[in-house]
Amino acid sequence: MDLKTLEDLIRIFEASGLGELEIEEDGRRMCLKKSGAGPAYQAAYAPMNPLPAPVAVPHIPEPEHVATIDSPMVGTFYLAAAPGEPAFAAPGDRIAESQTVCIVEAMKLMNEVGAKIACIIEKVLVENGQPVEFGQPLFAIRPL
Amino acid sequence: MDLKTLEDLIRIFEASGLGELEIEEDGRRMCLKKSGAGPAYQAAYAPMNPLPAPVAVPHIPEPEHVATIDSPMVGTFYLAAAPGEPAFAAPGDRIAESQTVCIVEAMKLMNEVGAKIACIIEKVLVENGQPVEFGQPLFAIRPL
Amino acid sequence: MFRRILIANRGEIALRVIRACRHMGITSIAVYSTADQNCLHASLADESICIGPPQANLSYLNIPSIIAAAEIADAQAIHPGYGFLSENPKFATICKDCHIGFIGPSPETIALSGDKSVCRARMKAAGVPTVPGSEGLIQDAETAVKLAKDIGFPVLVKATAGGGGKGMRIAHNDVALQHAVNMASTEAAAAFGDGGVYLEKYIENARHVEVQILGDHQGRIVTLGERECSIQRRHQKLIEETPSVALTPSLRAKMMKAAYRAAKAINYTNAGTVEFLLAPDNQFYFIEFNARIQVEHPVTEEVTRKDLVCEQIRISAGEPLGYSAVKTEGHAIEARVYAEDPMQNFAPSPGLIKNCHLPGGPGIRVDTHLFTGYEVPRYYDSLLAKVIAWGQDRNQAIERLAGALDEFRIDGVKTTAALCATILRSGRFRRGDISMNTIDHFLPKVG
Amino acid sequence: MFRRILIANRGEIALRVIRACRHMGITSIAVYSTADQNCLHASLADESICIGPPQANLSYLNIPSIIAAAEIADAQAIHPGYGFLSENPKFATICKDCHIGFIGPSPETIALSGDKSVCRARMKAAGVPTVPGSEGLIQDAETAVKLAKDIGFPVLVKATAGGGGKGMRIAHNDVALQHAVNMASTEAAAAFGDGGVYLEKYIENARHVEVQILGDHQGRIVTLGERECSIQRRHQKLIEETPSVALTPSLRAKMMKAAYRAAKAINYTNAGTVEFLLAPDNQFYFIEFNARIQVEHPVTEEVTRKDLVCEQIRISAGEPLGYSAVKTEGHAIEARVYAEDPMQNFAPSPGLIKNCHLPGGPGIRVDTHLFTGYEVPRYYDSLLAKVIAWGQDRNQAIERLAGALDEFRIDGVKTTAALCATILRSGRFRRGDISMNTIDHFLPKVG
Repeated sequence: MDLKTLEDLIRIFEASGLGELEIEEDGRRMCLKKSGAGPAYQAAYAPMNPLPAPVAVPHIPEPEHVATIDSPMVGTFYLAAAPGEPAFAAPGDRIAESQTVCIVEAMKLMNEVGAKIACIIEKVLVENGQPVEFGQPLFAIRPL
Repeated sequence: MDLKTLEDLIRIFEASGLGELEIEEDGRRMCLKKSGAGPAYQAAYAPMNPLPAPVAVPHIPEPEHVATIDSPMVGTFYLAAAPGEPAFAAPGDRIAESQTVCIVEAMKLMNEVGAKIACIIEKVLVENGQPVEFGQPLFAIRPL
Repeated sequence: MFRRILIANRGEIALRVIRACRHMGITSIAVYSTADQNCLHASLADESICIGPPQANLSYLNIPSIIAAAEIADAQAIHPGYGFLSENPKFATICKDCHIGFIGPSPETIALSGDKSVCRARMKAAGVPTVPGSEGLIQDAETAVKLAKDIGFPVLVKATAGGGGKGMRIAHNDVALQHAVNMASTEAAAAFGDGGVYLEKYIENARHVEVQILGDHQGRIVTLGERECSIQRRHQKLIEETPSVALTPSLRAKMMKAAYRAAKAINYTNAGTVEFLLAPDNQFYFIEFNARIQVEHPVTEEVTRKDLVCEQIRISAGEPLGYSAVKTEGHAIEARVYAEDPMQNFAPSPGLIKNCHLPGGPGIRVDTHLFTGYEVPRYYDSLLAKVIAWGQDRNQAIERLAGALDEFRIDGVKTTAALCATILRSGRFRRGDISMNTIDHFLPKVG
Repeated sequence: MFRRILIANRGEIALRVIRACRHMGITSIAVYSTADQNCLHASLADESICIGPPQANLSYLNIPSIIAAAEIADAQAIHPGYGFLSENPKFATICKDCHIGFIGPSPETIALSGDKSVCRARMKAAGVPTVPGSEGLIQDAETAVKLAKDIGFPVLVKATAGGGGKGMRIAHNDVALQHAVNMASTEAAAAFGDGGVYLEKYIENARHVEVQILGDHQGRIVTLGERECSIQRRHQKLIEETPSVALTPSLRAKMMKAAYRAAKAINYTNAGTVEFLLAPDNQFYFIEFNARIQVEHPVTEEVTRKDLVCEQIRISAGEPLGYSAVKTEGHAIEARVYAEDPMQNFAPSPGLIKNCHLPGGPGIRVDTHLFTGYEVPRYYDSLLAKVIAWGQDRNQAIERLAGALDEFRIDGVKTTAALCATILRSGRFRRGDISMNTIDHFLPKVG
């Protein structure tokens, strides 16, 4: 494992709520633990009113697939560049790395969202013209 | 496993009610643990100001002996029935069950305190004339 | 002024008195039972003394233990809070005999206000309107029936030593009344050791409106406005507010005058409450004195900005009230959060508080002894917290209080918080269309 | 009136605005970064939208994301709180262009108050007393030295785009001044993208006294009394109170008049603060406008019983202020509880809150987003909570606040709570003998 990958792994782990992560692969074993993790405190405060689903933004569906393309910003989701134009991506499409799959509009700016990896689109998770939050999964994909 | 997949896996795991997830597959092993998984709440609230020792009442000493005779009420501790009288009990004394070992005065009433079991007095834990709380150990004893 | 005060109570009111002592630079001494050794009142007081085992009669109601604790702690006065020994004339007398200040009315006043039929007669004689009913105790069921026919059914049979809804029965006709007299008498004898009962006309759809009073040892009586406490469950208050929407300025002036006359007639000293029934026809009737600080005193504090507990302490120390009237501003409402299940007829719900998060923000006051990890004991009253909201007007107070109740988080026991929020937001409450029966609209119907 | 408001902030001020919306029947929409998804503002708002990753420049400072969130949530107005985008004229302009109400002053007012040397000149022209110093920006170190000799050392070099103590230097002589001008300019260029600096006489042992103002769109300006904020650490406020013990009634009247004139000169709208230095000789000097709601606004709320955030919303919706003066009662003090270590020069102390217990009781208000289990993030301001006490007089407010700070429990991070209690109880503070240097008496001496 190169240092870049390790760095990314650590970043992902830190951003997560996990206390411990152990990976064993090809005779290599790696164990990440957060400092101060322990049973001495209550880890999660489940708010009395659970995080309300915004009226304007449909609740993020439970991802059924492991891999997704997520929205890089809050805005309005469009599958095509303009009404009547063909969709950038549809289920079954084979997508190359960096290929545009949709647009998220914020402040009249059309932000093209590209695939981070080559993949096949399995499902479109958001309807055309719907508002999306930062980080909301837009497509379920199968990496190639 | 690529980082994207790992990231997704972490998200799924975090959203779940699981405390721990272990996957073993094709010679790869991965273990995820949530931080603070453990008792659902913090059991003990140690008050910010620990229970203050009353000025009037000396702090209850840590009992060094397993067996003690405790004060059955709040009041003033007397070793003898009156000034100049012999003490009811002293270290080394052999005490029968129900035998009076001291007096605790409350509201001018002299309450005789008896031993619950036959025993030998090892130590007197409170000075004559001192205030005592309910449940405060008065004598260290060795049961017979 | 006292330098050392012992607080003969527990829970939120003990904290309330400890805070008042702290603000006045007085050393506070808490007493606690072994069940309460981790309680906030024991840890936040300057000193604390264990006085007995969990059972109240062996600890918080145990007079010799409390007096002994006051003596060994060298306390110059005892604040009894509410409940426990607060309205026990014997305890007030013993304090006096032991030269310990009792922060409350005189033993005579406490004894009189505890004997409801005698008190009623005294008030009638003083020209304070009382509910039509018997002159003193009733001797037998036949006399009761005769009287009931005069004043008209339905009637209420009440124990002279009663309180908290115990020893109280409604009768709608002769047969029911005969039964009620016998039952109430037996119940009262068992509960209070005094089977004496008296008769009052039952006033339907009445409101409970009470007047806060303060009396000093120089003979001055001040009225501090009313509190409407009509929202009750099992004859115990749940939501209180001031001012009452039912009082016009002239009706309020009449009620304040009646309360003043009532307090003056018995030379009332310290803090107390004169309780009235307000009938739908705007007639009001004296019911009883509460000779102590009350649970709901904060609503009066919020609109008058007086600290009633500090006032009690000052009065007991012999200081005169420096004013004869108080200004009020805005509207205040209190919701009581009990460890009870409203869906199960308010059955107590003791247990461990796994997580407690208090509300806050503008206009919100919380009086509570709760903390995360607190074990609500089976032994004592189930009141967990009082949330009080002040608003420029009633509507703002309602919105603030309902919002605070939503934010209040108590995991581990059932509480009345959500019920209170529901009542506050209802059209019925908002309209002020409330009476002592209002709660029934918010509870599951009993088949 | 707006029906839907988006709150472009986090922490206690986001909660504060959510509560105000709730009290007014307005739907509140929170935005949050991925670091804040379990935060109270995200859960207590009626709706909430994730706007970006933890870094503020990608979330709470990201204008396109916030505008997009407001658009998809159909918000009619945005409340910016304090900090973040609250004093960003570009953001206020974009809101206007997008037909979204900005709950704050006009973009022009924000821009002017952000350019401190221009603002200073405007105030001087309007007859508001300003600290002796340069006319506009200083061009080079030589001009600075010449001017400093005229007005007398020590002098203060300040960045025109500065704030929060950044880009500010004291100089006691020529050499130090030359150095200070260069350093402050470089620092300001780096921090604010504008290296312009100006010169002011440094007033020793000055107090910081500010005036709360409200201005409506009908042209009315109301002053709501002063706040003394002399207790500061690193040029940031720690303890604030109203009224200031340093103002006599006539001095107060003069200061209110100056603040009114200052606000009127720039047609100020919405809530804001006019900040003054008060010298030991009772001369006071305008320093700057704060064109937003301030952290310490609750002390003004407690003595005036006005809800300033509701007032902001009403003003933005075009409603006129219905009054031209406000009454005040009593004394209010606020202590800021930061996640910082006072013994280590207020180094930030992020971490997990293992246990949080809020104080309560009479006269105590707590504004906080803390809860047990909250992780204090590294990304944002370290303010955890504000504890505000109201008292009939200053002494009662001090006792109540110090007691509440003792009761406040926060396990897991270092905080300024105990330091605040120590300062409040000190003879120096009780006597009101305070200035902007007072804090040094309570900190470990630096070798």
